[in-house]
Amino acid sequence: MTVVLIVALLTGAILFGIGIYGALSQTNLVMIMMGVELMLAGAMVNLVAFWRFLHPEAYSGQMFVLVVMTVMALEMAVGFGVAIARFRAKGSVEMEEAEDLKG
Amino acid sequence: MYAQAFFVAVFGLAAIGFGVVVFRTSSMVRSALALLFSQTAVGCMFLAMQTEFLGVLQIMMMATEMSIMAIFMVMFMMDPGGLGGMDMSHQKRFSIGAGVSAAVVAIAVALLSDWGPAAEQVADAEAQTRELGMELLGRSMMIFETAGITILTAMIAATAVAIPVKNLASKDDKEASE
Amino acid sequence: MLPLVSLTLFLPLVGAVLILCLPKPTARTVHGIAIVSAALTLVGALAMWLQGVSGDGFSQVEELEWMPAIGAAYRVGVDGISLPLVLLSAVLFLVSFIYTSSLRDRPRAYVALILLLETTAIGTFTALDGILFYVFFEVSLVSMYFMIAGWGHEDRQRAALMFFIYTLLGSLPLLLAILGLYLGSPDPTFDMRAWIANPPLEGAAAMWALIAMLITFAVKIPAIPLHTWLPAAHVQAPTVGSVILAGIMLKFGTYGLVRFALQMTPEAFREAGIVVLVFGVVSAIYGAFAALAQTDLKRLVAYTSVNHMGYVIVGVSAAALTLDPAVRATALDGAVLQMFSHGLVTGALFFLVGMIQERAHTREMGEFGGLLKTVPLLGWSFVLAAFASLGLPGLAHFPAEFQIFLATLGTTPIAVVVILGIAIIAGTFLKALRETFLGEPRDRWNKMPDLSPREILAVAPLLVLTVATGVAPSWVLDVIHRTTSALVL
Amino acid sequence: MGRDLALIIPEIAVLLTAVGALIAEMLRRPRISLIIAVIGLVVGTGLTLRLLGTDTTVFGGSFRIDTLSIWAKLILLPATVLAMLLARVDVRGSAREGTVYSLLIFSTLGALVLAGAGDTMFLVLGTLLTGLATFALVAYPDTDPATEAAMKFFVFASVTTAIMIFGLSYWFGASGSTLIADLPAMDTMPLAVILGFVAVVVGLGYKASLVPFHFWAPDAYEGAPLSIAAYLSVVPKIGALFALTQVVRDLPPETGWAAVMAGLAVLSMTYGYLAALVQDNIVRLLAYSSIAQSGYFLLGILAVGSSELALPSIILFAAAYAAMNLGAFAAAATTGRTLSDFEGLGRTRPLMGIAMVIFLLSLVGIPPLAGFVGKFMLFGAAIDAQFTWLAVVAIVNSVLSLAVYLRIIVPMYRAGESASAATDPWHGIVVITAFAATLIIGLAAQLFIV
Amino acid sequence: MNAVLLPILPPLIAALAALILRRGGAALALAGVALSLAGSLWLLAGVVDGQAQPLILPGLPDMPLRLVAGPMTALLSVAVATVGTFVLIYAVGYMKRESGQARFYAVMSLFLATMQALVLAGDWILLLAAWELIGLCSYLLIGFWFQRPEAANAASRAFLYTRSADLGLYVAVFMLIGSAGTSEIAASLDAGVSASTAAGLLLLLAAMGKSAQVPLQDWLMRAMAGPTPVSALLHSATLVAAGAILLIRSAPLLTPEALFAVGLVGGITTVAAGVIALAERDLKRLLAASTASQYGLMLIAVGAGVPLAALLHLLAHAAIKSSLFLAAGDFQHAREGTGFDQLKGVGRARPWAFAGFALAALALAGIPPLSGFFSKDAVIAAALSAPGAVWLVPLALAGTLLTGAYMARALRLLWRGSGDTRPVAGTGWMRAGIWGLAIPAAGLGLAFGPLETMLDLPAPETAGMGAILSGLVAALGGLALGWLVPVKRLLGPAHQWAESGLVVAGGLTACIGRPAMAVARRCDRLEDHLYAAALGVGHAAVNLARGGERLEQRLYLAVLGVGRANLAVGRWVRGGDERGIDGLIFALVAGVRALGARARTLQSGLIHHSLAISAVATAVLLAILFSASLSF
Repeated sequence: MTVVLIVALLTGAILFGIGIYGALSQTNLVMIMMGVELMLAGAMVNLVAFWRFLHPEAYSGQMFVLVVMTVMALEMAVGFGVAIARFRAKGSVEMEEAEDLKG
Repeated sequence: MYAQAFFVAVFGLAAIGFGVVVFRTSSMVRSALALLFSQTAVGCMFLAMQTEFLGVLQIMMMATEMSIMAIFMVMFMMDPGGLGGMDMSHQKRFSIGAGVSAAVVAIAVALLSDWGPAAEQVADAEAQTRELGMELLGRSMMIFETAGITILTAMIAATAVAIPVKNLASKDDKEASE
Repeated sequence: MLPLVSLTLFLPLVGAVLILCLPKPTARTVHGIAIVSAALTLVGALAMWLQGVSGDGFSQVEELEWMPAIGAAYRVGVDGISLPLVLLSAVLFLVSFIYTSSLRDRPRAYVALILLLETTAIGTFTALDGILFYVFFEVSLVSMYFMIAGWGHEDRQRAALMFFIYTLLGSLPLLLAILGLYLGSPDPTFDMRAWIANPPLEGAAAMWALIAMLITFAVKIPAIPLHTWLPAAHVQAPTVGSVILAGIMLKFGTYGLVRFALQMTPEAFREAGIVVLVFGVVSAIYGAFAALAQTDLKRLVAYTSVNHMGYVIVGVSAAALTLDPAVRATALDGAVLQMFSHGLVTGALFFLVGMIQERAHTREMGEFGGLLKTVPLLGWSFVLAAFASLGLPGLAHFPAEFQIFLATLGTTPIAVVVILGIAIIAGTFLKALRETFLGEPRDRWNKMPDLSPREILAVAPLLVLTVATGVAPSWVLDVIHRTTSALVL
Repeated sequence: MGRDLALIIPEIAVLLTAVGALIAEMLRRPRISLIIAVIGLVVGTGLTLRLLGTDTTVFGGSFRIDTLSIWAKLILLPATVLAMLLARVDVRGSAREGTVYSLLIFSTLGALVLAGAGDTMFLVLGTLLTGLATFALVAYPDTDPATEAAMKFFVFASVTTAIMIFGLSYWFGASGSTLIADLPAMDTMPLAVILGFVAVVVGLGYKASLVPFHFWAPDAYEGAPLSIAAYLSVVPKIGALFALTQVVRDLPPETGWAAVMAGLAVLSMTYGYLAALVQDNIVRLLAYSSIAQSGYFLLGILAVGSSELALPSIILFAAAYAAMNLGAFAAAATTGRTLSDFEGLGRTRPLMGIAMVIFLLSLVGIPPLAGFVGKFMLFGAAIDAQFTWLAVVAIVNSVLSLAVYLRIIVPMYRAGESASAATDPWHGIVVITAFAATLIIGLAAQLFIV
Repeated sequence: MNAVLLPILPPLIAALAALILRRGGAALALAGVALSLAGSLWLLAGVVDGQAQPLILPGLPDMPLRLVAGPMTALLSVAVATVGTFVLIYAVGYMKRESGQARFYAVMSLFLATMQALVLAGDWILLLAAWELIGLCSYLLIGFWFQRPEAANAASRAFLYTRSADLGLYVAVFMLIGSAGTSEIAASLDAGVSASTAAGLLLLLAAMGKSAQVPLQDWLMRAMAGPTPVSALLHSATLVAAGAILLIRSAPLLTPEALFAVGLVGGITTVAAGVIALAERDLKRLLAASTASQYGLMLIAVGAGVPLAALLHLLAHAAIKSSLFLAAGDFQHAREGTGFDQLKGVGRARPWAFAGFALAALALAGIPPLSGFFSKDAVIAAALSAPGAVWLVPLALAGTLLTGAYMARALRLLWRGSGDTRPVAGTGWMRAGIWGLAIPAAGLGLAFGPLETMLDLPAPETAGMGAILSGLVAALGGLALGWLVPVKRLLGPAHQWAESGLVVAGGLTACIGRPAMAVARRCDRLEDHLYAAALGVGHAAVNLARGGERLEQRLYLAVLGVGRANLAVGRWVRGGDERGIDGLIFALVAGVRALGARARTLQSGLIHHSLAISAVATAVLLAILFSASLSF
């Protein structure tokens, strides 16, 4: 157990917290997506730190980072697709304006 | 060792700082840029932790991604320049609480767990890349392929949503008018 | 060797499917098919009767693999407790079809529902597998719901819903109990024979299972205070619905009480027997009093069912409480015979009330008078059925109630106060007879037609069997006794 | 490697089918696309049959070929075919009809990956794969409600997936492996395990629409085309629940995961039925009912490891659920979207009425229908795992559910003219198939118990 | 074919045949009863020397039905058959102009058959069955003219009274079977152990119902609404006799305490019913009251421990009372009624009937050498020998005195006055019936000696002159009083009370019937309340749910809401009755729906709200799991 691991984990956790804050507080779809990006970044930091300092022999850790990157990119891509469709239908991607379906 | 700790801490602070900035500007373009810096700082952390392949990949991918994001900002915001001071957030207090508690929980777990002895040395970059390749095409081949399929799906899906649909069955017109 | 039990069990279903498959059949065809399949079912039941039971466990068992992985199988068979009920079902359904053969309002669905109901009724009595039993037990509920909801009287939707929710709510605890029995058996199986041979639960688990079963069966029987669905359902149900509901479906509860509660958790039942006994006594007396106060003939008959079923509860709990095998046999003989008799007698009574209602469009006793003069056949049939219901010797209820009371006195002497019920029921029926059939005939009803041949065919077999059971109960009792005397708890 | 590939032939077949359908679409031949899709899925199902009884893993333990994953294919592939036939009615003649089919298949592939997950990465990728395709499907009509639904769905999905990934990173740290099977090795670090487990519950719970991660479901179902709602309520949900099963199988019991499952089960069942009770929109009603039904799955899942009945009950109920839920949606598709549309259905279209009644009664759990056998086994599993109280709660909820479904059944037999939305022969086929399956699964439950 | 069935089967077959053929009822019934008489005589001849084998019929498991012909049962069988034969002969004339003949003769035959079964029963179950069936037959016969409300009421009342009292027999039989382990009567008797006092008292209760002992005498008077042959049969050898027969047969089982109770009930009844008879203003009702009084005498004899005396009096009474009734029926036809105002002087116009009546009346009063003299003498002798003689003897003598008085009163009434009458059809048949019974009524006393030896029962020890003299004095005194002194003076202030049937506290109807109906109505109302209460619960739930909704809005409104909920519950409970059909279930569904409405408000449609809830739930989950794991 080293200081570096702790520092990295702290960074990961704080990034994740900021991401959560963003995802919960933002009204704009794209901003929410940014929050999600930050959450994932936190996870990646964790993964790399765990790999480097605890399990350097387990390359599935690195693999996982690759997967998370893919997730980031793909969610971004489809998210933008959804945003475009929404924008076309409603003229805005504000979450506050998406409350027709409820109950 | 200490050097490593220093760099990790510096880049970590940078990532956190830019992360905070993302939600503190009133311009989306600035947010996107801040996010880009944050992600780059994360990439630098990877490098500092001797994970060069992933670090480089991260920096490159994020650069692309964030530029796309910036373009979208311009598309979807009435206020691309970010001049007005409008607030784009809600339930702020709760969100801050949620973010802080999430971080606290994660930190607590990180600190309270007994992670065991740390590895002193890791393979050099070349060996790492080779090992990662072995992992990719060996045990994790199916994962890798699935990731590929997912990318394909994402492409189809993104296109499918993004391009407008015409002449759908009349039933949905009724729904639209509801 | 023909698989008699299965044949009998599924013949009505075949009839139902046939009716549903025919393209646009006439009402005559529909009723014809129904009567023929019910008659064949009766033939099957009679054949089963001729085969008889061995007394030791179940006879005529038929078994087919179903879900061997969890120990569930298609298992059917009969013993002295179920065989009379099978015969009763076959008879009652046949006469129900005869009675209903004049129906012209959506006969296809109606008849198909009743045929389905017949299969489930016989299935409930013959099932030897926990799951199979529950399946039949529940499906009967659905068909009855649609019968009441589709063909009942004024307020049918509400009554049907009440019936459905009440009894479904009631039957779910049984599911838990069945699961408990299943998981409690050393070698998990749904074979009811195994559960009977080695009751799988003991101690608190058995008591919980027993309580769950008692709730289920108390709703079905129905026992105080879970009986409130009964009058509503009966009043709103079509005549045949009432006949089947009272004649057969109430027996599901009492049959379950014997088959499950008594045979599968005997120790717990012995411990709790006195409580059950009290419920039985209260049910019987309360039902009798409630009947006495009724002015609506159908409600009156419905409440007498609460009374008669109360006696069955008393009999079964006496059987659980006693340590003397002879007394237990007597108690169970009485209880089972009471189920059989009640089916015949109450079936006949509901038919007759239905006929009166069809003619007069009212069931208020106060509006009648002197009907014995106007419609002698109907009137005398009612008199006979009423006296049978109040337990007159020579008619079906007497030997049953006699044995129940005898065993009760031998077990818990104080519980014999339940016998007051027969005096109250006598008062009830005498009052009903006096107001409806005796006295000055009223001009309003002068034109009332007497029984038609169809109606005679529907009622006469029940009355004949009532007398036969009363005069020479041994033809039924022999079968019952063979099993009950060999019963080991 | 060759052996491994041979064992995932069904998945490969499904993938090829998706690609085939896509190619046909590119050639502007939507009919052929549909035909390829249906044939491919049927072939995939057939190929799976060969594997029955296998219990092994492939690719270094990352993917499991076991009862769950095999049955997932046998249940989900036919279910996808039925959903596709329903979707055919919704999208026929529109642009990119074939895309819908191929997206459906891709999504199903994601569910299959989830159901066989032996590696936490598969949890992530499976969730993503099903999710990405279904966002597009929900948004497909391009209307205000549809895009609103897709947007909510997307936001919910991405946030929960991110939480799951973050938690999984701790699992990696604790066990040094991404394999689920290595989880028992990390009982020295209970906190990390718990954090990861809660994250997985969030991520898969959203996909399975368990309360309190269900919020997207009613909105998405309502906004999406009915066929897609039917699909969403069956395929991704079953995939996620199977994945949850795969996870808890290897989880050390000290984490108290069984109690968590029990709690979620109570919440889902109760909340789902309570909310369904006040819905007048049939799609939302069915959405809430499917939320409640997810709760029933948990009864089986929490018994994994402590009861022999657990796996069979989950599989059996999944099959039953797929049949009856698809049937109910299909019947609703022919009738209308509000409760009042159902008035008099039983009189004007008796056969459709009977079918709907059967589906709904099966959802209640009336024997001998499929739903009964499934629930029966689930209760048995829960009792066997010493969760008798939960079985009691579930049974009380069944009563509640009766009230929910009777709200549809009762008006069906009241006088009134039921609205008849575009009835299509495909609807009929789907209804009949689901009807037969509901009956057969109930009677031939043995087939599902392995 | 066992001979025991001979008395039973022919009437039974006749009954069925009459029902099925629906004509020729009279001939069939006569043939049946004649064969029955022959059969019973044959039986009697067979048992004079030895015990006949019991006939075992299938019955309940381990409890077969038994018929047995012993000296006593055969004798009773003969008595029943004889009375039945002559009553039926009489009925041919009496019923000539009535409709429903087939029903009448069928039920009469059935009545006789079941009575035969009762007297010949060899086990308790058959006895009980026959006991109940004669109740049914009497219901059908008393209610023969069911269109007349008073007949319908009388029939219902008779059946209900006797059936309620029969519960005693039920329980007693259960106790006897329980203690002896078998249902055979002989076994119970042979066991030598006496049944408990409780069982004895229960038997007494049953007998009191059937034999119309005080306080259950009311139904018998009303039962006069039936045709006269029915009354004759009912009072002499069948229904009412069954009670006495039961006690005579079970006398060996009774404990001294029970015996004393039997004697006391008999004594009280003989006086009370005698007083009622004296005050009656209707001939048939007078005879009915007299029946109760005479059975009281028999109970005295049983209670004194000398069932033989009771049996003898039963036989004598059977002949006497049936001929009295038959004669009364003759008068009834002549004057179209039996009220005293209508019957004045009818005796002069119908001399044959009057002669028979007078003969029987004197026999009943106990004038030697008529049969009643001997039997009454035996009863008094028995009373004298009894342990409780202090009580029983005065009562028995008073009963005798009263018998003389009311018979004299009846004779005087029938003889005095003008003799007009209208022609009566079927007089010949009726005359044959009357005289066929009057002759044995007169001469049966001569056969008592041989009968005593045949029956081999203990006779009273002190059959001395004291008994004979006191009895004779009482009888003659009674006759004189009845003839000479107007009844009002005789009874004094008790007259009015006696005329109303000595009803205490409103009679049995008021004591039992009305409370029973009240309980029934209470039960019925309870049924309504069950619904209403359920409804109240459900709606309280609804209101609570509503209250909860307000609670979320504002706290003080919630307080108000609870208040309103209470008010609403109150309203619901009050208004529960008219909305009673709404059951618990509907109300509960409504309540749950309200909860559901609360649940849906969670679903605001705003995704950040949803996410927030999910986040909180996740936090809660984590907190629970962490605290659980840390506390490990």
